[in-house]
Amino acid sequence: MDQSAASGALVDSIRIIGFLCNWCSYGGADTAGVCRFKQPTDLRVVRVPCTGRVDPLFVAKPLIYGADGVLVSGCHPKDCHYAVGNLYARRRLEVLKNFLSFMGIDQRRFRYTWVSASEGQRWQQVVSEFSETIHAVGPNPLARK
Amino acid sequence: MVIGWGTGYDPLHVTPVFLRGLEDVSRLIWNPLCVQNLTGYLVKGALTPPLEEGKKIGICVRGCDSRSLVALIQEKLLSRESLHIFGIPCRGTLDVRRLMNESGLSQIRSVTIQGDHLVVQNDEEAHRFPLERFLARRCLRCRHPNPVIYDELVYQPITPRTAPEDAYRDVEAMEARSLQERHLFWSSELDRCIRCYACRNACPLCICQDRCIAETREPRWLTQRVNLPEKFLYHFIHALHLAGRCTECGECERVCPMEIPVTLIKEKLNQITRDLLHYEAGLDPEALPPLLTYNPNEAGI
Amino acid sequence: MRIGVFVCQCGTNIAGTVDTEAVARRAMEYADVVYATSYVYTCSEPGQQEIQRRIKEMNLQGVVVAACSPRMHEPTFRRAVERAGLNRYMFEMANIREHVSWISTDKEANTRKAMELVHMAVAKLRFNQPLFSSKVPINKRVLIIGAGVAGIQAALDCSDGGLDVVLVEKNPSIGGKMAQLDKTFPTIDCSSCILGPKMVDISQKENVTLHACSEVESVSGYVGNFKVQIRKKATYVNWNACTGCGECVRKCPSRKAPDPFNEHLATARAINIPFPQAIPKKAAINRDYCLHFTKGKCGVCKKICPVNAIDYDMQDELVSEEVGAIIVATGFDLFDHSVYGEYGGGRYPDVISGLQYERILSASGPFGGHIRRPSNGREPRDIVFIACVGSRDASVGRPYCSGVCCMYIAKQAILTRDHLPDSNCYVFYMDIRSPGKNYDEFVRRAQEEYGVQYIRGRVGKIYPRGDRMVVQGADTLLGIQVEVEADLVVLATGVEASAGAGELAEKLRISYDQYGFYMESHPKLRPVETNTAGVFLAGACQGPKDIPASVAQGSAAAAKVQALFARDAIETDPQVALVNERTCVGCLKCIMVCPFGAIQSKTLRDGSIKAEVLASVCQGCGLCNATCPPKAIQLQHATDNQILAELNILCA
Amino acid sequence: MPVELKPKKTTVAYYQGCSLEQMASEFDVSTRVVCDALGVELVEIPDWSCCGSTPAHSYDPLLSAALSGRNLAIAEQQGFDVVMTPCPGCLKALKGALKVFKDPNKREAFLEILQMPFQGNIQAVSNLQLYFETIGTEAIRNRVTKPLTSLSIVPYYGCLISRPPDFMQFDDPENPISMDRILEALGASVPEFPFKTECCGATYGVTRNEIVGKLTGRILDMANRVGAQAIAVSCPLCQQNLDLRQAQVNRYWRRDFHMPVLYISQFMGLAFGVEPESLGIDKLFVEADSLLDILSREGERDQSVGGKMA
Repeated sequence: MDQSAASGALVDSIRIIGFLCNWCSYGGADTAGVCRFKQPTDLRVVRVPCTGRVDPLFVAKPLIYGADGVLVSGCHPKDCHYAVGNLYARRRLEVLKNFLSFMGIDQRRFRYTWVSASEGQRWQQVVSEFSETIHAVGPNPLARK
Repeated sequence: MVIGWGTGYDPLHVTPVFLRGLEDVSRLIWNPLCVQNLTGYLVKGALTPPLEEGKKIGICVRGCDSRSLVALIQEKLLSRESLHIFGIPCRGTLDVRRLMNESGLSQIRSVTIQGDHLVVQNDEEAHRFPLERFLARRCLRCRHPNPVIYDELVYQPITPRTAPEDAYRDVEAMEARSLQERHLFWSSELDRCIRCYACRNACPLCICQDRCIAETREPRWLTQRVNLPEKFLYHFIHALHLAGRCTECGECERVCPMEIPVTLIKEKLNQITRDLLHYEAGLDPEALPPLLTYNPNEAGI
Repeated sequence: MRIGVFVCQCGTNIAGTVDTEAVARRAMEYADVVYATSYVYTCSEPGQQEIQRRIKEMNLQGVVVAACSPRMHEPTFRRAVERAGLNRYMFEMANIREHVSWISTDKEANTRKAMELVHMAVAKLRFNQPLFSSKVPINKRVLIIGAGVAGIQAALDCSDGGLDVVLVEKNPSIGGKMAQLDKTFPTIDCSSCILGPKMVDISQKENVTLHACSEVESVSGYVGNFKVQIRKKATYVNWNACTGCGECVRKCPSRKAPDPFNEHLATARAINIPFPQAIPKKAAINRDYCLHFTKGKCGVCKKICPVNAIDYDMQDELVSEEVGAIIVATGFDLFDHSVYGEYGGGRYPDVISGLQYERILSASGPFGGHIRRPSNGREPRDIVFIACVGSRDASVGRPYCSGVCCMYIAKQAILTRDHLPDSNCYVFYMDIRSPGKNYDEFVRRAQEEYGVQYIRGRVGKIYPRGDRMVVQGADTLLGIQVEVEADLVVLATGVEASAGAGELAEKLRISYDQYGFYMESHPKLRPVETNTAGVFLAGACQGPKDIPASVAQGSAAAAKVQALFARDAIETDPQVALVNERTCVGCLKCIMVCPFGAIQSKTLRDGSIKAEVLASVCQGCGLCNATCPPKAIQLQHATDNQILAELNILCA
Repeated sequence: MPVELKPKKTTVAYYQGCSLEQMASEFDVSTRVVCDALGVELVEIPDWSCCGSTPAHSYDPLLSAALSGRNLAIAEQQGFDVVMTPCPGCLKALKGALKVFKDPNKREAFLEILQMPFQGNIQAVSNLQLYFETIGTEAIRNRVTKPLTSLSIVPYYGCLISRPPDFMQFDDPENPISMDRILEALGASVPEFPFKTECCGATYGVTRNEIVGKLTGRILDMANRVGAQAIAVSCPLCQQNLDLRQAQVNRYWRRDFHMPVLYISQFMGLAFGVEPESLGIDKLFVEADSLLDILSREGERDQSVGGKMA
């Protein structure tokens, strides 16, 4: 493979960052892979122990610095490996979601959702839909400043 | 000790005073130029020495300041028992910068509020202005002119000038603009930021001070690079750290040397917490800030 | 830091759609990477040796493996680098199989993505620190929740291994669903004859503490040291005194209490012992039917009890137990067939569930083992069995196969023909699923030896005609509509998660699927573990299962507990939160949010207040880290700097 | 006589459809009478057209949806938010049009054919839905002056009234009870009837009438077995197959059924004290004289004891 093409890709393609909790959604993404459910290739996954670990600033920073989308996914409410981490996350991320567009950042660039380790199909659907949304919204104008 | 306001280097500039004995009481003043929220001094060390056992500290608060106290008490950063609160119903304080720039007056001797007018006395004569013209933006949208917590109320309570439904009219006006326009607005506003951190230092709830992640290397959220994303991120940090906590005292905006409307950012977050989590900061000392708790059966999220 | 990168081809699993050579070449450009290669099976023995060789040869200080999911092989590679002298946390994995090669065939895009994932892993690794476990002693007692056959087996095996067992059962007697069965397939041996001795064993083991009529109220702590609150429900009978003589049951004037053991085909007394072989064999009062409680008079049982065991003032009691491991064996419930309106929605007394028929067949059942129609008590002549009621039917939210019904219908049909040789038995089925030892032969016997008529097709409607039921369905082999007039219709009601399974899962912090069955750690390789260390699964709570499989899982879970307890202490996970006292401002918001109470405050000599993490209690969720304004509390191995490093690769 | 309790006046758009214009005109007549008695004003949709049922639907589903859409759009223009139709076939067509309108992939093509403004802020309901959910059995009971106390009636719902369940969103798909409850409110005794939703043979009446004979025969036979004196229906096609074809059924089965099959609205009218002629009862093929006799004897007896309505 041509290396310049590969490094050029960093500049040209859509970049979506996914924060996935280790116990549910990361497993769900694994399940989707094991089942060979085809998905867009835009997503880069950061594994975190729990959505509760996801400081909203981890979402805001990439969007400010030009990532095209951020997806946070964790265990379904009431099914958190740490009991309530996702319930805190739900509030914090919902507040952030409502805040982004006030600052001029398209709030469609951020989504949070719940996917369990068994829901490979749901994961495929979530990733495909979100990627489709981001492609429709287009590259982040804040990028490459 | 009692913390209050006193005359500064000129009649327009009031300064915080720290009364240590009866003899200091004469230094206390109260007028529309008493702009500072003094509650930060209670938690930001330096000026207030640790209390001796059983002693209390006195503090003068306006309506907005009293909400800061409530927020600090909620988070157990202050104990109610250690305070003696002098509550002052407040008709509004001035945007001194605007007064100096726009009134064309110099040699100002005093400023008083009479009804809905402002009377500015300079060497020559008394000038009357509509109050709205020089009140600070935070005061124009004030919903809590009366202290929500106090031991002694200094004057009679007054009627708020803003109805609750109008509380976020500045936010709403901003939201009437397109996403693109908002983006341009904040880009040009925040691009002026010189990261002097005055907004943070003035905020009574910004308790990290010199450990603020805007400045530390461990962890390294921000660099010293001067560019727009860094400035954006700094203001996101400041705002998100105040989400569900900010009492809209407006100090951050007042002290900004670049005149960036930074309180507006926090107003938006407060509007969100009100609409989404049905919470208004700094009113109930027993309540828990909404992002420090959870509700398994949250509706509408 | 000197970093080595190993890009796994996983045969063609990865190399088929990712240019692993290119990924390795590119990795050489990343900061601190001094060695990068692509290898065919990195997890194989030679693959691991290659890593170890390169660590020594190249003096590597950190290793990145780009391969499958870390959920699969992170422990494998951590051990590998540890054997070569590195700290196991100086290792990172990039998932380029489940998250890359298996989900897209676009080799160019995949290769780009793999490169970025490797770059992220390298960037994170540069901030990794060696971490060290500490040891905490294990409390070698085990809690087993649920005393059906799986829980009983687990309890006996643990007890035989010398462990103290706390066995909690929500019903007044242990035995579970198996105790309700008449015979078992494929051997037709008597269910209570093979279960009974095991139940008696439980009552005689000195190291087994049985709490019947009890439920788990709350669970705290962690592997090796759980604290469990158990609610012992008031039975209004002092079980220490009660001898199970049954005198009170015989004299109780309230005869209309429900009888769940007999699946409500009969009624019970308000004070009752569920069945003759019950363990513990103790009486309990049903408050809702007891005349003392409902009318304020009576007191017959209290008067006649020879040991004075009746205690109307008894209250629920909370008992605390401390254990080191937990086995969950809460079993299943039967699908409620009343959702099938076309089968009468539960309105017809002669359309019954499989378990109800089991009680009818049982000698201890409501008709003493004589097959009778619940409507009129007469012997039925024509009996229809309908398979897959609440199984393999997405329209009622049960798309899965319950696994046991094909077999139990065959058994019940055989028993029916045995009891009533003149009867006619029909089975409507979709497919026969009988993949166990001697199972298919058993179904064959039902068809060939016992003349049970199998009709392949679904039943569309059941309706009464006179005092008989008409079963109307399709025979898909003949391609015709058929109607069978029956005296009794037995629905092969499927298996569903037991009521309250979700609530218990939340207390235990284990996962469950959309049907309420508990999630095992790996569907093939870790079938009795959960994702919560120290909590194991046995039996049908994990999914529909027959008796042999439940017993096997009970033993498997017991073996897992004994393996865990074979050591005296367990190593704690060092991936916990840590406070940097220099930057902690003492706001203590971390304490407010910690779900585990793992943080406390302390006052330093200068009077300043700081947070402090109890490493052995911390579970490593990172909520405190996300909450801390000055980020003074950092989750080790997932610090802000590590996550920021990953993000910076994608957008700096 | 009880105090006349008129419920609050309700006004709905009324779509009668082709069957109720001709063959099932008694369904139309009785529905109007009953609604009037219950204080519901029916406003016929002006210039209504075909609903686009079976023939149109099998030719082009979208065109068929637009046909119904036209009727809905007119009703919406008139300011109605509910359109009621007694014919289940029409109801299915009207609801189908709304479903097409709500489908983002089809909406544009649908509106393109429709060429009329349409917001979709209107819902289609059946007569039973109106009686059972909007008016309620209590109001119906209060309106009864001649209770059907001595009659044993089974309701026959057919296939369409409650099914497919997700689409119709009314009553239980396997064991519907709306007509049962209405009949009970009228004072009739309603035996358990297992064949409430069995197939009547529907449109095979023309092409393969032996199928209708067989299937309808089973329904009549079951009604007979459970002791019914009459069947209540709420669908023109059900009525046709059970009533018009009863003679055919008798020939096919060599039986002698004589089972009057009345629309639910006709039973309601009778119980409300409306004269049978005003309800089109004389239009039945299987005459209902025996029922009417029972009812009039009942009425006399009631009057002789001074009425027993409370």
